Amino acid sequence: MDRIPLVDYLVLGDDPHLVANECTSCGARYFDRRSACASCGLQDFRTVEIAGTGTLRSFTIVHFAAEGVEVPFVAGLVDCDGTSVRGNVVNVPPDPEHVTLGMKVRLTTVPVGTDEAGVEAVGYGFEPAS
Amino acid sequence: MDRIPLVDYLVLGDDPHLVANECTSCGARYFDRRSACASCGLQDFRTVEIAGTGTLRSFTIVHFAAEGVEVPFVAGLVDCDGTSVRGNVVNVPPDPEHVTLGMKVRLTTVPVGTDEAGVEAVGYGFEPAS
Amino acid sequence: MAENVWILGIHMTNFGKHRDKDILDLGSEAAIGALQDAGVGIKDIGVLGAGNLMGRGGFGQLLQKQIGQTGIPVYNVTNACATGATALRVAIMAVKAGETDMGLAVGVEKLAGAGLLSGNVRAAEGGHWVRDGRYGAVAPLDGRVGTETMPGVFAQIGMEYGHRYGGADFELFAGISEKNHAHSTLNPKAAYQKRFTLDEIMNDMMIAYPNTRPMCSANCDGAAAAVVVSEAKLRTLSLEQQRRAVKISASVLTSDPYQEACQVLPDVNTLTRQAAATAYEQAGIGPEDLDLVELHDCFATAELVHYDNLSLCEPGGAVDFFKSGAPWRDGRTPVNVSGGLQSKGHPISATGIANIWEIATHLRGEAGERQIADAKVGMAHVIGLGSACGVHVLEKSAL
Amino acid sequence: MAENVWILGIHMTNFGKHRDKDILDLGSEAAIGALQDAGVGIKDIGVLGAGNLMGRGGFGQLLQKQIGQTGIPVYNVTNACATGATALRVAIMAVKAGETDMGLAVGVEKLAGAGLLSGNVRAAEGGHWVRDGRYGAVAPLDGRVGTETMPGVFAQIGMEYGHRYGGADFELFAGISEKNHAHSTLNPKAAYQKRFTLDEIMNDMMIAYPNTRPMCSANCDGAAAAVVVSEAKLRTLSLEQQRRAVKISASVLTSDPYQEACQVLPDVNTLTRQAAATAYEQAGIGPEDLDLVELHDCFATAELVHYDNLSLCEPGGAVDFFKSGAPWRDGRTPVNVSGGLQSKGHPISATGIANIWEIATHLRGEAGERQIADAKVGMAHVIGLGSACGVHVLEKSAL
Ligand SMILES: [Zn+2]
Ligand SMILES: [Zn+2]
Repeated sequence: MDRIPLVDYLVLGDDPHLVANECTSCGARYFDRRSACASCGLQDFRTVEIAGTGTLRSFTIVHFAAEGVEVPFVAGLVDCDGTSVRGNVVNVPPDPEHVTLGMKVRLTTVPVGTDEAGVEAVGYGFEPAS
Repeated sequence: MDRIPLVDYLVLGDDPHLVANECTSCGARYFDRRSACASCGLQDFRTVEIAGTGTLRSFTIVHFAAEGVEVPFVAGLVDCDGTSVRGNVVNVPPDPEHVTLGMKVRLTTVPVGTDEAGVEAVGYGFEPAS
Repeated sequence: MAENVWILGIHMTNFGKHRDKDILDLGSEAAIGALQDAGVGIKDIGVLGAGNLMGRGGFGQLLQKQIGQTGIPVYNVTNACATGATALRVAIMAVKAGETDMGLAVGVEKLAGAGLLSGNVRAAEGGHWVRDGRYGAVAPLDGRVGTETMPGVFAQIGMEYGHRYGGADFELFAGISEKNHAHSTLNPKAAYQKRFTLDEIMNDMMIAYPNTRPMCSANCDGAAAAVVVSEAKLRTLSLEQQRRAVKISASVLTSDPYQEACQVLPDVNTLTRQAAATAYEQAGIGPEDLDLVELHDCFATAELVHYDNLSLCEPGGAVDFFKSGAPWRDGRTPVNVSGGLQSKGHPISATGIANIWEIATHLRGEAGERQIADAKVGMAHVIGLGSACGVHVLEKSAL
Repeated sequence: MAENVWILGIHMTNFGKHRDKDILDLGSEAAIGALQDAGVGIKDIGVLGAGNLMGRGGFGQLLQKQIGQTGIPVYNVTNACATGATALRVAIMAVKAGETDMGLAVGVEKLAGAGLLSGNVRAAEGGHWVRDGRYGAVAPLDGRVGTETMPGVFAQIGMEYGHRYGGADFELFAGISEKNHAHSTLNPKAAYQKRFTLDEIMNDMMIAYPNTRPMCSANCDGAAAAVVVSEAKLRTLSLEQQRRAVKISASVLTSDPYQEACQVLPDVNTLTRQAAATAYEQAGIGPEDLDLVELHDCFATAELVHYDNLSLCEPGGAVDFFKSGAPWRDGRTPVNVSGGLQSKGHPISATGIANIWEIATHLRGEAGERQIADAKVGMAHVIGLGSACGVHVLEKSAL
């Protein structure tokens, strides 16, 4: 079955991982396409791989969201070896007893759905790594 | 059958006419509700009747309009004895041979439609007065 | 050196539900109120800064048709929740630039019943996946890659502070909300004037942990307006006008400088710290001189970080600052004695002028039951995501 | 007396269809182009005025994320078709107010294929009539009480001039369009660079009599940006920068003062006349000193009235002025040598900076094939309904 990543910066395959556009001048990293670097203003980027493990630096447990979004879910901010990544914290009960600041997490993939052509979209999240 | 005017400033009945909110201080006239007078800033208004005949001071013949608007139609600006009124020019072929700058026109009513409760909405326009 | 600019008149409508009033009614009420408070008329005004986010555009000119069309330049501005402060800044800049000696700024919003304001509204696509936007996303990211809801974003902002410095737990955040709701009981213009216990707050409906419903800013309708004047012009006006005028000792607007994590979680800290530092320098005062502060508590979790960002406490000391009782109205640095956005309400574009109204009203000694005694200097802070931060320092007239 | 402000760098993207570029690509291209033209970097800039109407808001901050987040104040502004000029005015005011010595203004729009821009979008109500709004209307008024389409509104504005002074017939209006399309053939950045005969224009599709399709401004994509600098700062820069800098001799923004008929037909005349009169006074010049004019020909019918409003002719003399050949590029006062909005295109928020780019390019002697020889002084005019009018007078550097 064909698979497509939810976002361009998610690379699927045997070893799913995130990539970023890194400014070759100042090292700032961007998950989206940038016309120039928001940090230094230069316009040359290279692709770099982001570490797949990290520390949960912040989170919230969302109980009210836009229509079509399943709640509750845990939205988090993960420090992946110096690069901050946004993602849901998955494979853990969504409550403050099980999700704690500073916990170790690792990248994992999450199914998003399948379109009429049979292509599966795949997203990502972070799960407890301990 | 019940009738309702298309706009508050159209008074139906035996002698359909337009009314305006006139500033009691400077005489400026408004067809809509104003918090204060755009001309002098004061806040006291009285209702006045607008003359039912006038001169066509400007017009356009609209051939492209939003969905649901019947084209072509003539949109005009009528000088009713010193008060400028916006309205369609009706009961005349919509072409520049029949609609001319400076022509004399008079107010008339125009059916808008009937709702499910059987109430007929009535608008206004200006027709040649000669 | 450009000359000083003063607030000559200022007005805020009641915040809450105004079913029978549109944005023009509310904006007119605020504008006419500010003109009357200033003792001037629309023909004295040389520039209009106008803020409204949710309307159909062109608010400033629509407002002129309700209060007087005098031909003056109109600047319709937007800066998310900092829109009102931005409108005020434009009026101040026009005066400082010598383009006029008197300006009007108006902010208004109709938000009652608006529900959750969420970022991502892209509809899911039928048929087949289509990559869209600068992330090449095949589906909406809200809920799939973190959250774009405001309660959730600001929850993370508060939690991150907790991670860095410790001590910021659910109860602490709820306590901040308890304070603001308690303050609101003295503010007749607040949308909600109800005191809540800590238990009530913690057991209310959870929106985005740790923010429960009473810990979120209240969507409501409202408007606020201010008349600003050059110091030279002010000195030609009546003694009463000079006595009630409030000096704008600092007026600062910033955006967020690049920071490592700002692409994944809005950084409301750096731009606020920079705005505050610049404001203290402009005003020639320090945080210890502030008699009261209105800061942008769009969520209880936000108020905590701004104690630190505005230097009301030592770096990292916001939790201790709150626990000491300092930001209560009888504390060392009263914060949000109006009740804050959580109880006073948050009609977006009005907020950045309404907080200045609150400070000005205390400096004039006209705050009634909730007056902070002998208030001489105050600070008003507002932040809109994107981001924009406005900080104003106001001083009681010594003219 | 506030100091003079200059344009240090300015850039305009090609106007037309940019299928693979979003507003950030276009805005970045314009902004980076203006910075490069100015010989400075984003870190030299102290204020950002940002204009975009059709996007989702917060354009200025989104742009910063593409060209550099430096913490500077951002003003997102709107003023209908005068949005670009308003962004520029904010940057100029910040410099005049002494808040910074260099500012950036950017305007961008994606409009290609947008179709007719009409005012009234209220859906007809099913069931029963409901009175709505300040007219208590039970149904949309567009088409029932006149027209709210732009081609129709501006057709009436031109026809009213004809009623007042005579001589303005269909052929005359079409002739204005013939001129602008002829001019466009020399402008490689114009969305359309095709010459039309008078017959072709008059026999094209009628939109709103007397405006046929080629007589209407072209919806398209595009961006423009300008770097402004204080005169004091400019004098510290290189001789090359000083030589290419363009002096802003006048910068004026007005709104429409009350006039009897303005509630039923937007009055684009009075505010333009006031803006022009103020601009001539600020610049210390008269219309006879203008080497070229870019004016807001959103429709052929609009260009006629602005000959008069900008005092390019005697009062009431616009028809004779046009018939004399004066506004052709080889005439006495060349008007819209860029091709104007009818051929260059009209990406709304970009327009009020793009017209200044056109003038500046001639004053610098860099306009290539369409250069107006020895141009020393020019005027750029823009108007947005509601209304807002921006007029700038620019002068070749004498530094
Ligand atoms: Zn960089
Ligand atoms: Zn009046």
